[in-house]
Amino acid sequence: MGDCQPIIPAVDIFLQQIFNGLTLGSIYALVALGYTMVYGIMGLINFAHGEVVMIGALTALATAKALLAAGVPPPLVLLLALLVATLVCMALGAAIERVAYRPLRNAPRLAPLITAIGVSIVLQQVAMLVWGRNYHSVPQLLPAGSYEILGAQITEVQLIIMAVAASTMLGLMQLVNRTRLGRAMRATSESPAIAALMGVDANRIIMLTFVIGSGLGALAGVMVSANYGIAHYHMGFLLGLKAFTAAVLGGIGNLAGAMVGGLLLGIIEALGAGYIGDLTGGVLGSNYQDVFAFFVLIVVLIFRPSGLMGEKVAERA
Amino acid sequence: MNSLLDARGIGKRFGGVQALKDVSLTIRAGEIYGLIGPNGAGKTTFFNVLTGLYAKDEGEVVFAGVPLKLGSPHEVARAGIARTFQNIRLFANMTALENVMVGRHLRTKVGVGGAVMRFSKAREEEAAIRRRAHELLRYVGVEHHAQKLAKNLAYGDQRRLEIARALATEPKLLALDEPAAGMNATETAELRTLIEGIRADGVTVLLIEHDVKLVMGLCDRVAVLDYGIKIAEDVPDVVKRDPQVVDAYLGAGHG
Amino acid sequence: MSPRHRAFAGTALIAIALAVLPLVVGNTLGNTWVRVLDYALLYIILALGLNIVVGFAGLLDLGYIAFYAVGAYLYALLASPHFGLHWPAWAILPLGALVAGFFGVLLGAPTLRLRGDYLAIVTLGFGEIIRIFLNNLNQPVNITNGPKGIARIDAIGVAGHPLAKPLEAFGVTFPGVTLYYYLFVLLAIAIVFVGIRLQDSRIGRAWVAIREDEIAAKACGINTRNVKLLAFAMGASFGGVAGGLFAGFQEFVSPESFGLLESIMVLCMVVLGGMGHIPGVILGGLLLTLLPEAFRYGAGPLQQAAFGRVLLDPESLRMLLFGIALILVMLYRPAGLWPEARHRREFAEKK
Amino acid sequence: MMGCGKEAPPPPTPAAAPPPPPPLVIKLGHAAPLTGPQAHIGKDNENGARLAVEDANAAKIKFGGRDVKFELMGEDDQADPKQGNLVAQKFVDAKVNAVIGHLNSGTTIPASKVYSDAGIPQVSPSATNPAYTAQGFKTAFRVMANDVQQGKVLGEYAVNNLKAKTVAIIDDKTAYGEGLASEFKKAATAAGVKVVAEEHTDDKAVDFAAILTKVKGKKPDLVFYGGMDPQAAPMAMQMKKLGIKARLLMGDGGCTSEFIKNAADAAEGHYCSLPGIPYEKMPGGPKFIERFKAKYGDIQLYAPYAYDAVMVVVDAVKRAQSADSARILAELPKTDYKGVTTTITFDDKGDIKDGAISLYVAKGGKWEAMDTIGGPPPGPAPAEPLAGMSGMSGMGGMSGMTGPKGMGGMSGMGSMQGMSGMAPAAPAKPAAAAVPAVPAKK
Amino acid sequence: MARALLDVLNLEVRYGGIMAVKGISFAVEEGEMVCLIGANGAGKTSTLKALARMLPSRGEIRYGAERIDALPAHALIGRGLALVPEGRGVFARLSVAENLAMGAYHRRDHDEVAADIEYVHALLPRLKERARQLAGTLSGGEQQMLAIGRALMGRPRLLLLDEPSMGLAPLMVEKVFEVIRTVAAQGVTILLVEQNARLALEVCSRGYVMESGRVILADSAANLAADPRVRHAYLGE
Ligand SMILES: Nc1ncnc2c1ncn2[C@@H]1O[C@H](COP(=O)(O)OP(=O)(O)OP(=O)(O)O)[C@@H](O)[C@H]1O
Ligand SMILES: Nc1ncnc2c1ncn2[C@@H]1O[C@H](COP(=O)(O)OP(=O)(O)OP(=O)(O)O)[C@@H](O)[C@H]1O
Ligand SMILES: [Mg+2]
Ligand SMILES: [Mg+2]
Repeated sequence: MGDCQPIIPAVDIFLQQIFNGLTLGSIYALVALGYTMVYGIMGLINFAHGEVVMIGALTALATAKALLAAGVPPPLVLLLALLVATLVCMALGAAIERVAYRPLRNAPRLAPLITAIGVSIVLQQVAMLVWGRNYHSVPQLLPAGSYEILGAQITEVQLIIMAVAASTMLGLMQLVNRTRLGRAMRATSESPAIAALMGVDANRIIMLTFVIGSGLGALAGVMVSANYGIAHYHMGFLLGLKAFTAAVLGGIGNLAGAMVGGLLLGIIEALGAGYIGDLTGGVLGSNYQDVFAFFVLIVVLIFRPSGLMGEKVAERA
Repeated sequence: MNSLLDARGIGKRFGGVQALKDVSLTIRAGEIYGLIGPNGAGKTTFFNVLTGLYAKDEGEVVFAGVPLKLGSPHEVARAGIARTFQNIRLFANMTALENVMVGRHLRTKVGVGGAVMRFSKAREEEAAIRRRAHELLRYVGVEHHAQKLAKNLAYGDQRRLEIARALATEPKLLALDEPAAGMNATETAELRTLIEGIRADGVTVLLIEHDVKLVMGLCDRVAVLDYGIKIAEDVPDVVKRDPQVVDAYLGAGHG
Repeated sequence: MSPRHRAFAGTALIAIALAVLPLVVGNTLGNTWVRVLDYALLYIILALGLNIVVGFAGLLDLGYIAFYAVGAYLYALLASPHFGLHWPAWAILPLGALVAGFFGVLLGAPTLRLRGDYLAIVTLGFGEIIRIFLNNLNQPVNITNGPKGIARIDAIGVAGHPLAKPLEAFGVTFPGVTLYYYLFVLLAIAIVFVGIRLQDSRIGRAWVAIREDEIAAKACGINTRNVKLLAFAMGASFGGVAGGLFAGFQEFVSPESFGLLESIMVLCMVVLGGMGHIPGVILGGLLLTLLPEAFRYGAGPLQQAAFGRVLLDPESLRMLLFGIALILVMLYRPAGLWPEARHRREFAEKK
Repeated sequence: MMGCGKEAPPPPTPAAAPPPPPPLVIKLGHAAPLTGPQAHIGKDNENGARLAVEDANAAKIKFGGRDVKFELMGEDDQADPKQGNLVAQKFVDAKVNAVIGHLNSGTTIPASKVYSDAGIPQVSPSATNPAYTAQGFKTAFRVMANDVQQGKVLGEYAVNNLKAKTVAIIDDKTAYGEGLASEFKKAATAAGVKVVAEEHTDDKAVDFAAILTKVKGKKPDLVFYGGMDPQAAPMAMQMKKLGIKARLLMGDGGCTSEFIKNAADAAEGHYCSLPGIPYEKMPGGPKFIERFKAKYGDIQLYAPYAYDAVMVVVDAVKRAQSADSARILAELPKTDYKGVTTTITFDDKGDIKDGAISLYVAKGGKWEAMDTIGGPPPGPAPAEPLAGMSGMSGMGGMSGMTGPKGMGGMSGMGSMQGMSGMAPAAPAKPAAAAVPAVPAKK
Repeated sequence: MARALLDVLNLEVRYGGIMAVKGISFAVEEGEMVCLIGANGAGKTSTLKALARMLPSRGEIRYGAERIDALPAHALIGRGLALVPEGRGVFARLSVAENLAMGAYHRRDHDEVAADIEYVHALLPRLKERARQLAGTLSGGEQQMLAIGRALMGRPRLLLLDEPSMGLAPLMVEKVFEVIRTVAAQGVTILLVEQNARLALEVCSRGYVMESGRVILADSAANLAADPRVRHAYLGE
């Protein structure tokens, strides 16, 4: 009797859960954008993207530590670390594309999936050799303040992450849908051979897409590690998986979909963890958070087989 | 004359495009029925609705006396309608022979148990499938390519193969979507012989084609679609002279 | 020799080789390698099951391991002190196939309309859901014993002899791992047989047709829904059998054995070996189980020999080499190590 | 930078004139995950074991004139039960004389069957699932308190010492985390605490905002976490961000320097427990830490237990005067060994007897020992100190016993016993660890 | 004598072991309109693809003063060589307008591009009507028009057309050929592959006949149309 909890959630807690979900969702979205970018052009699940994010985070961390030790002022450190990480990840993306994907452009569909898994294993092991097996704490470079809204806390880091995710998405949409380069990307995604007839150097475009996607990975890595204050060579895998799920939920290949899917997944997870227990009278708990998330995913896909924002397949019989 | 297919008030729209509007037509058993019209008139869409690949918006089809279950392609095929595709859709990585053997799926029934245990019945059925497939390949004239992968056949041979695969389902009505596209006059003439033979074997034919000479020479009756509406239906000689048809489709050159 | 005789002699030779293999391996390389072979056989059975779904029917399934889990837990629950049930393996294994097959349909039914990567992610989610349930169904009622797993599972018994116990026969002692090897080989052969027969049948052709062009397959009168569900069910039931064998062999199951990485590994076996091609898939399963073990033995000593000291952690090097191997194989043999050669088969038959 | 853990074996001592007989090699297997998310803890275990093997070799043990040489065979079980069994089989094939490991209960339990069948003694430094020793295998031992022992102490401590009236319990749904949490819950509710929330996460998660928010809404006095530091550290940080005032109480999984390092100022004030007695109070403790640090860097978690596990085997080998597994196995139950974590004796199941459990609080950027509950007192240094440790004998016993400066701790009965140098009488039940109002002073 | 705009010497194309084009030679003069006819599988498409560098080949391909057989496909449109591929190859998920824009991808003269769009719209009004529709949902004929329109957007000097009449309604065939004639009249050189041999020989000045990978006849269009072999094999008489 004393255990009786009000079913109507307290406003501050509910709002807090929404903030939690939005933050998590923005992180998923940021990573999902990288997936969707590459998928949109190549129809390839770049399984290694999660690891690129991880490399981005650890590179930025290493750079930041070195610079801080050298006495560089923190705001500059942040910029430089981000810059170095982005460059490293871009180079990495280019290398991955060149070595592991380009030779398989015309191979059976699952072949690049396997190389992607291979690349992902290699990156993890290399990261483990370079940065060791330990968890690393991330110095506070982003502003550390926080605000209280109706009893719920939101940190500046969280606000920054949401802003970065949203503006990245808008920027990418602009790029893909409005520019000549974007058009070439979409044309290449359908048929590199025909695009070549139009004068598009498909290799260049694909490489560029990869480089942009990987650069985004670095950005995502920095944001993630800043938010959680921790980085590790294994951090990319699960994050990548969740982000990929988000991308599919939103409609893979669709940039706005990545954002919507990410945010939705984040909020589902937060509300799921927060309220499943109360809603089921304690039978299910936060341990079923992922079940809940995947369940939503399955239901969404049953009714919208190409995701929330996914375009209808323009194929004709 | 008894009608084999009776389509009534078929309508289909794609977003803003009304691809078919209240299209009704009747095909009699044993005839070759032509469906012509300008590009984008809705001919292929009609096929797609008829064979269940697109969900219809309005209308119904009675086939061989029973209402056709639109929206369910395999049941349409079971009822006896087979088709070819405007952009050839073969099983690219299967051999020509296997393509036709797949066509026999519908009329055979060995299940998992039979397939694994290879009872004599299953073996006989498999042999019969193979025999029939070879016959059909010979019938359309590509038996010498039986073991080639479908994707490696020349365009014209792919079209014939598609017809053989369709025939393998033992259709009452064979619907051909531009079978002569990409063929030269000589090949088209051969195709004409083939289609006539198919009809002679008792299969009714529904033909979409832009080769006016072929259509007018081959078909018993012709319907004309324009912007999703049936604007004419009659024997070729009448249709050919219909001013509306000349205007919309044939152009002055064919009058 | 007539072709018939030759085929018979060939079969006999393979049979003898398979029978002698664990004895030779056990006595030269050690029982570890026999155990590795046991696992390889389990993976081969799994890969053959997944091959039906991915290789034949072209449906990308990333949650395949869930069926393995279903089979394994079914065995664990029905033959362990956990519920005090001790059913014989021969009752549980077929039941496992059935239940897993049912789960296959359960997964397949709602996902029929999905294509390619959407299907992949839904199956992945399904696999995770099963794992999460296994991990959590110890509350409020303890069904699976949660993360602690189920221990002291009964070993599989043949003719009253639990295979875990060494057996003296013909003056030789067969250790448990070897006995299991024989059981697994027999079952793997049965499953290969089923696979080959199915592939070469009306149903196998329908699967390939769907893989090649679903719309055309429909227009040919194939009930794609049923045929796809059949693929899911068949593949799943193979997985269920493998799971039961695993539980009996390992005598312990816990949810961590059924994670996403396992699904991915099995998929790698199928693709790397040669999708849709049974010998290729067997090769893939064998290689991907043996390779990491070989690296485990080789990584340290090889470095020692090459550089005079161990430069890189053998464990990281092992995984590193594994990753590189995956990439290289795919780069040089994009269709797999031993791909399907459909026309070759057809030609051979014609002669 | 290469993270290379292996050292060339120590160069053989320049031989004296008569060619010595070839040394008797005793092979010890060590299994832990060396790849994957737990690799850092696995490697830590292996390093602890390596240090022990070096020390054992440096002690120049001889049987009947023959040098005894210990060799460690380190294998990666990837925290996967299947790999665990493979590794076990490999040890059996390699005829190792004893096994140290595995790290996780999920690998330890299935592998224990393999060792039991082969008659090879197994000492796990870190598997805490009670089921491990409950299978009835004569070969299974562990040098760490199991979940029941630890959970019980923690539960009672939460009530009696931390004065919690309401707690929220979070676990990571692993065999370890959930096992500990459920034992904690049992003990805490028995002691009268109300559990206001039970939440779960997993051992790969980094985002706990949702469950912490829920916990926040329930306003517990204390939050118990059953899990490892990779989750605990971000959890502490997120608690701080969310403005949760309650403290964390964790088991050994969170009781690491990594937690403090990674959670930084968010670590302050949280509690954790480690089986055994604070290292600095054990005779070999400080020296061990120092030497380990010099060689491998910070201790991650269980390295001292792995060290002790090896030493327990070495000790049994010495007593058995044999490399034979069966003889070692016969000696192991008689173990009474003063390790770096605690004094180790086994009960008839193979569990550590009366395992002492110490509680720590994060203060000023490090874990400070507060109380030690239960367990035998750390006696004087071993009568026959191992050569590698000889330097420590001087600082044995009491010197390590001075209470932590500035701390109000040292209140547990166990430690009081220890301080008064009493014989290891019947250990005080942790429940009896009544809290003296005034900190005991020497 | 004016140098040929396109000069092909001993062109060979292989698919694995099969040789689809077996060492053919031919030339197209600047401003000329030449057709290539032949049965199914004769190797016409393979030839055009090789010219556009979509397939590896052996032998010499000279275009203007340059050898182009070592260039990548995307380098050709900038030199004025455009191909309307068999099966149209429109970008299905791009709108009609975007497809046209892709045709002018290599161009930087934005004002003239805009003018060319007007020109193409005037030529093929259906494309204007459907400017925002996804090209993948156009009917077959509409797609063919789009493919031609898109090639025109590249302002080609040499236009390779692979069966432009395939799938077109009669009125539309007339229209497309009218467009081709108009384009040719403006000085664009055209190499036309066409199954409708009658029509092809009507519009072109010269023609080559291919069979099983070889050129078996080369003559003026009028002579070819009168040749009994051609009449029998390709004109259905
Ligand atoms: N899946 C679709 N989505 C949107 N519009 C479509 C779709 N399929 C067809 N259409 C439109 O419907 C109209 C009719 O197309 P349909 O393919 O039936 O024409 P058709 O008569 O076969 O033409 P053609 O002779 O060129 O093949 C066209 O305007 C086409 O753009
Ligand atoms: N990708 C390929 N792989 C193997 N063989 C091919 C391939 N493409 C074409 N061929 C073969 O090359 C030969 C020439 O084909 P091509 O497409 O060039 O002929 P075509 O003259 O354009 O015929 P059509 O009038 O049917 O378009 C044919 O025999 C064909 O089967
Ligand atoms: Mg059409
Ligand atoms: Mg062609």
